[in-house]
Amino acid sequence: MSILVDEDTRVVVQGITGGEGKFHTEQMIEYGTNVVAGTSPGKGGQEVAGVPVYDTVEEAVEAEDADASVVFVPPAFAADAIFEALDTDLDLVVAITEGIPTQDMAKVNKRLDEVDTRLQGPNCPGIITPGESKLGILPGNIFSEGNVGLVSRSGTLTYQVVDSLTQRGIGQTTAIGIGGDPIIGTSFIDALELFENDPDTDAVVMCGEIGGEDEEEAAAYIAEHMDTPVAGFIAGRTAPPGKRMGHAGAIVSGSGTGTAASKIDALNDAGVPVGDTPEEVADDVEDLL
Amino acid sequence: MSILVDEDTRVVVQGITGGEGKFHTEQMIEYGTNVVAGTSPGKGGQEVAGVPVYDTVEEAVEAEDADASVVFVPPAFAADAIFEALDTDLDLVVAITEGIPTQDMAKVNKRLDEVDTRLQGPNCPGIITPGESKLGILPGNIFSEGNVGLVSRSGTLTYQVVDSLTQRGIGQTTAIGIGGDPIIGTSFIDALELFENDPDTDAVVMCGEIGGEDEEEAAAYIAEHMDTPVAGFIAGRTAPPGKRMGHAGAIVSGSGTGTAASKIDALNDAGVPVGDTPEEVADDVEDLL
Amino acid sequence: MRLHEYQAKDVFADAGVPTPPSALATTVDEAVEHAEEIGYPVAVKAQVHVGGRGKAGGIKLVENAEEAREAADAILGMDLKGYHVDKVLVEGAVDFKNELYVGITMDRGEGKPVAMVSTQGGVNIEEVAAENPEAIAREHIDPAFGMHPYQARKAVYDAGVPKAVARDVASVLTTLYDLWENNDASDAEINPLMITEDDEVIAADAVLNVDDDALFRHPDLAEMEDEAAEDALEAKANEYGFDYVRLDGNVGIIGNGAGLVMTTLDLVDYYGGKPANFLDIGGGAKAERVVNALDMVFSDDNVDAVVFNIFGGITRGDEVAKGINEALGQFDEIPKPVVVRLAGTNAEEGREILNDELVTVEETLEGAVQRTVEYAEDEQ
Amino acid sequence: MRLHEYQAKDVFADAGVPTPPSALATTVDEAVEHAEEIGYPVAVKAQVHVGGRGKAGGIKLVENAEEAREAADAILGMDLKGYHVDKVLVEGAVDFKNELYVGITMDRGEGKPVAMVSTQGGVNIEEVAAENPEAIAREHIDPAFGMHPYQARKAVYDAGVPKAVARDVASVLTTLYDLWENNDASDAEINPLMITEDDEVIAADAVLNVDDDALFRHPDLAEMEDEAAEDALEAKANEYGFDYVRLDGNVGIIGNGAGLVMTTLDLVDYYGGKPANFLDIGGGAKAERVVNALDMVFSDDNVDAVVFNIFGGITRGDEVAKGINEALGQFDEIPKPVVVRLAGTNAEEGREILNDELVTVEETLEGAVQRTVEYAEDEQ
Repeated sequence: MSILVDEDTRVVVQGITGGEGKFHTEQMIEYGTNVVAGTSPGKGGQEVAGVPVYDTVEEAVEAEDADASVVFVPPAFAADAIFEALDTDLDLVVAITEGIPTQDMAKVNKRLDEVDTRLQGPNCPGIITPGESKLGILPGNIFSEGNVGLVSRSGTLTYQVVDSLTQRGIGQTTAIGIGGDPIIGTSFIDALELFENDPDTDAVVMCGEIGGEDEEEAAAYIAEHMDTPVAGFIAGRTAPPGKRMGHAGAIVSGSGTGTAASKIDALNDAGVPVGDTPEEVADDVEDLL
Repeated sequence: MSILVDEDTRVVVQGITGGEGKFHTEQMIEYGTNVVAGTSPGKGGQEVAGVPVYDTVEEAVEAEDADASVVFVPPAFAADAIFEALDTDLDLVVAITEGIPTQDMAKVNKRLDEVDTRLQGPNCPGIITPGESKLGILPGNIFSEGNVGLVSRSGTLTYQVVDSLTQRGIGQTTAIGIGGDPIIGTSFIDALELFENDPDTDAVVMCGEIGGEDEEEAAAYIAEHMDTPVAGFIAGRTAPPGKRMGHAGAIVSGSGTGTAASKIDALNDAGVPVGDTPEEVADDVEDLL
Repeated sequence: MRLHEYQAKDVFADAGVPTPPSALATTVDEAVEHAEEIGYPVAVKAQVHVGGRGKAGGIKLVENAEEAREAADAILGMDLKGYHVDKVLVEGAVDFKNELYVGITMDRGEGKPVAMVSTQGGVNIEEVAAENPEAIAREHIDPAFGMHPYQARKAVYDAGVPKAVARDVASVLTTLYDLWENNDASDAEINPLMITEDDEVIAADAVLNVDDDALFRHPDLAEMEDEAAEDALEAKANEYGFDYVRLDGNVGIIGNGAGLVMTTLDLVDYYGGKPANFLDIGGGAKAERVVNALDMVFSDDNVDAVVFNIFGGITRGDEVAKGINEALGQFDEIPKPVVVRLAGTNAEEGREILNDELVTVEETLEGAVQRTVEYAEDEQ
Repeated sequence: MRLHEYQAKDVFADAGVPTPPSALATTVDEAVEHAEEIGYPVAVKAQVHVGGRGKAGGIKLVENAEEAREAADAILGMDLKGYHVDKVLVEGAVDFKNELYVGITMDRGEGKPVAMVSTQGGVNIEEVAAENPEAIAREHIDPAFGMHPYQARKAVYDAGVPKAVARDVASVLTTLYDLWENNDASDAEINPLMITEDDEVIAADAVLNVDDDALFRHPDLAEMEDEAAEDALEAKANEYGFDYVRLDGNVGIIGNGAGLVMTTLDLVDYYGGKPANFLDIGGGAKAERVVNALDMVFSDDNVDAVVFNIFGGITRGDEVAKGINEALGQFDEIPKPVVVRLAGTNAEEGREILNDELVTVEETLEGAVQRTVEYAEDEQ
């Protein structure tokens, strides 16, 4: 089993005619993802990588009976693309786009309260259920099938940790990048809950980073609600306070919360071992299994 | 029994320091309504008619444990006053104000989907449970306690019909004016459902008027869901098509729906007698009881 | 409040909607001058609030100065369905291959705005709506968010607008929604939105109806209100702030509350009379409003008797009675018999105040209406 | 992007927020001239992006021309916490009886904006927030509706703002929200918002931080960006569109993805090195960006060795490798040793393309970091 996506997931690629959209559509199909449609306003009727293109998401979803979409639309138009996807009965919308204005995302966030569709991201690498389906830009070759769930705020850090796991023969049920932006659709807690309820996930790796309170809240959730063991990693231990490091999220306020130390302490208090290096995380997972 | 309001209802008057607010607060108290607070920004700490005034609705509701509010705020500020009331845990907000811009009400209408509080009105005379409580501007003296529910789009027409009933000794459980505006919080169907579920209401009078489809929809609801008998009245039989008569709602499109004939037919088809004059409506109610 | 075509086009053009070259004229010479400047063919269009102007002879297409002069001469000063024409819009004619309809209105059933697009523009869109509703693509708008760009695209693609112009039409629709919202409009429409041979889109007509209740936020629009174009009595009602509709009977009707006034009309009809008007003095009516209401009804020469029906809630009977006394006190002789029926808040006090040398007082609605119908018959 | 005080004040004043009379000066003479025009007392305020300017000597209150000259002379050209001061704002001093704080920011926990009001303005509001959080009234805003007027009133009354100025402060807060929204701000603040003896409210400072991701919608604000006021290397990073933070070590770090770059910093530290910088070349990095990244890191004289850590998702390893070859090809001699670790999409192709005469290639992250730390130690 897995969470959110599997071999039956029927995927629409929003922004399929753009450079990244086209490249990753090919990559997804090559990996085995069931990409059933693409969208690009005004390009309806064309084909990209053998996939039919529609003008609107609604048309694509209705014509191809899709379950999920993945958004490669440029940042200036991405929030609109997400709203469009949320206006259909898709189960999951995965927004890869980086650099969406935060106020746009605040509006999207409100819409999320009004619909049943789940958003993952934005500014995230996507989601993969190894051997079945990937939605997004994750490099499929480093993942392997197995019993460890992975949730991370960072894209490339996810790959690093997965690589360590895979090289030790530890496969993954599903890996999900929730994205590094201040406002995201799927939180650590949402993902942890899904893994907790997935009978095939025997352990979870959670990769956090400095900034915000999400890791602290996730630690509280783990302590209260989870039986599945969790291993943690926190990036940004050496980040000086007050400096923004890349992600809008990765800024330390210096006021005691949001620091790597506060997050590591919270996780340790919840019984979650936190590795010093990605390799140590893999060690911890081996211990937990 | 009754619907929505009774002697225990604790009422806040929004806009209590204005001329109409003050006059009708006195009238309501005289009738027996439990007016526990008023609001008027900047006038907090004052008293009107012996009622304490607060700057914000939240303060008033919390300090006086109120259940309902009645809005006498001028049209330019009325939507804001309604939003303020909807941001508390009041059960009922009765908006008397006439002339609120329709686009303001469309926004209010959206908020209503997000909260549990019920709005009645705007542009309505209010609600009265005779002998217990009135919220609004209805002239209390014409009402009497009894077993007939009344719901109407028009204010003064309501009074006319109630007067006919009362003079025949037919009292009312509750009378509710839902308001004549294009966008209102409580519909005919909402009110009919409440009366249907009120064991003390043995018959219902529904006063409609030309324009819109609400009476037709109510007729369908009555046919399908109501055991309590209903008598009807429709104003505007002689209104020429295409002319707007007062209420934004009271305009006949001339396209077959929204006319008095279409509404009367729909009600008759649902088994609802529709009187030619207010007196005939009273006759019909006598027959139904 | 409905803007004239030329006013709406100005507002639309300012917002970036493409419109044909045009100019307003109030004289024949001015019209010809504008036509010469714009270049033929041009359309000469009567600026009155009347539907179906074309069929009624209010729009003429002309090819040269002579025809322009003839057309302007015919249209300026004409009576178009009861409205006097004192302005024409002279507008460059557009060669088109398609005519679309785009519009935004409030869907009262849903309580939210709706955007509409159809490729069957240029004709009576109400007919299309009635006979072939699926020819109009509809997209409901969440008024808190406003129209998302995807919604404009969706409506345009759903309507089957040709791909070559889809993006431009979507852009016009987005602008139209903004105009609708920013101007507190009840309706904003372009019909037809023409598509030229070169795939340009041009608004050949423009409708912008503004919510009267929101005019306080739009002093610029309120200033555009054109009293002269309305029925003189309706203009007067507007000035006084009454809801007034002129009808063709002889029983003047004044009341408070639209439902009750409509019911009074219905009863006049029921008892064999013919209503001369609908006049709602509204809630909270004070003495001055009553004076104005009587002034209005007496100004209508058709009126033979007046029924004044007030059921007080927010309107207090004593105030109404004072107003009636005051209004009638201004006349040496009461021009027409007035029957008054007061009920509700302070009704008794009101009845006591009323000067029954000036008016007939009745206690019931049915009695008051019957008495007035009798008076009206007697006067004829 | 953070606007300077004088820029933010201009934006605020244009929106109708009352501000003191003020003028910008880049020379001492200009500053004195402005002071004379405004009338004493005036404040001379350094225009740099530094908190606690007052304590650091960047703000001086002066009573006459001589003092104004002295103050301007002292502040212009000074180094304030590492930032060179080349502009001062000369501003009329305000006599006040209260200092408020008003601000709008994004509450990321709630995913919605929050309006804040406190009567404890004029001091470090972060301290108030930490030590006495109930002294700040907070009102969350629904971003689809915007701030309702009642929410501004509620925040103002909840904060205990004196009644005499409550309405004006609520009005400033409403305007501030509109400014926040219309300018895609992350923060909009006035601290202090002064209340004068005459109960007037005046914005004595103004903060407007704009979301960098939204600058494409605000070319007017983007133009205000003041490169000179930043660290030269950070300004360069800004020009290249990199996320870059300068640190005080000697190991240069380039990577893709904030989380992975932070982890690389952490590992450098873990293996005994000291990071010289954080540099995220972002997703989809192409050859040109890699050239620019190496250029940046080599421009930092403190750097003794560079680790280049790319795990490809959207960034393809072959593109990165080409960029590295191209960048290093521009040097006759490689200025510092570069260790490259490529993984992920097209990583193998990338490793094949890499010119290993120019760089050291490592397969693992830990290996690459350890090797770089060694090189850095050797270079010292």
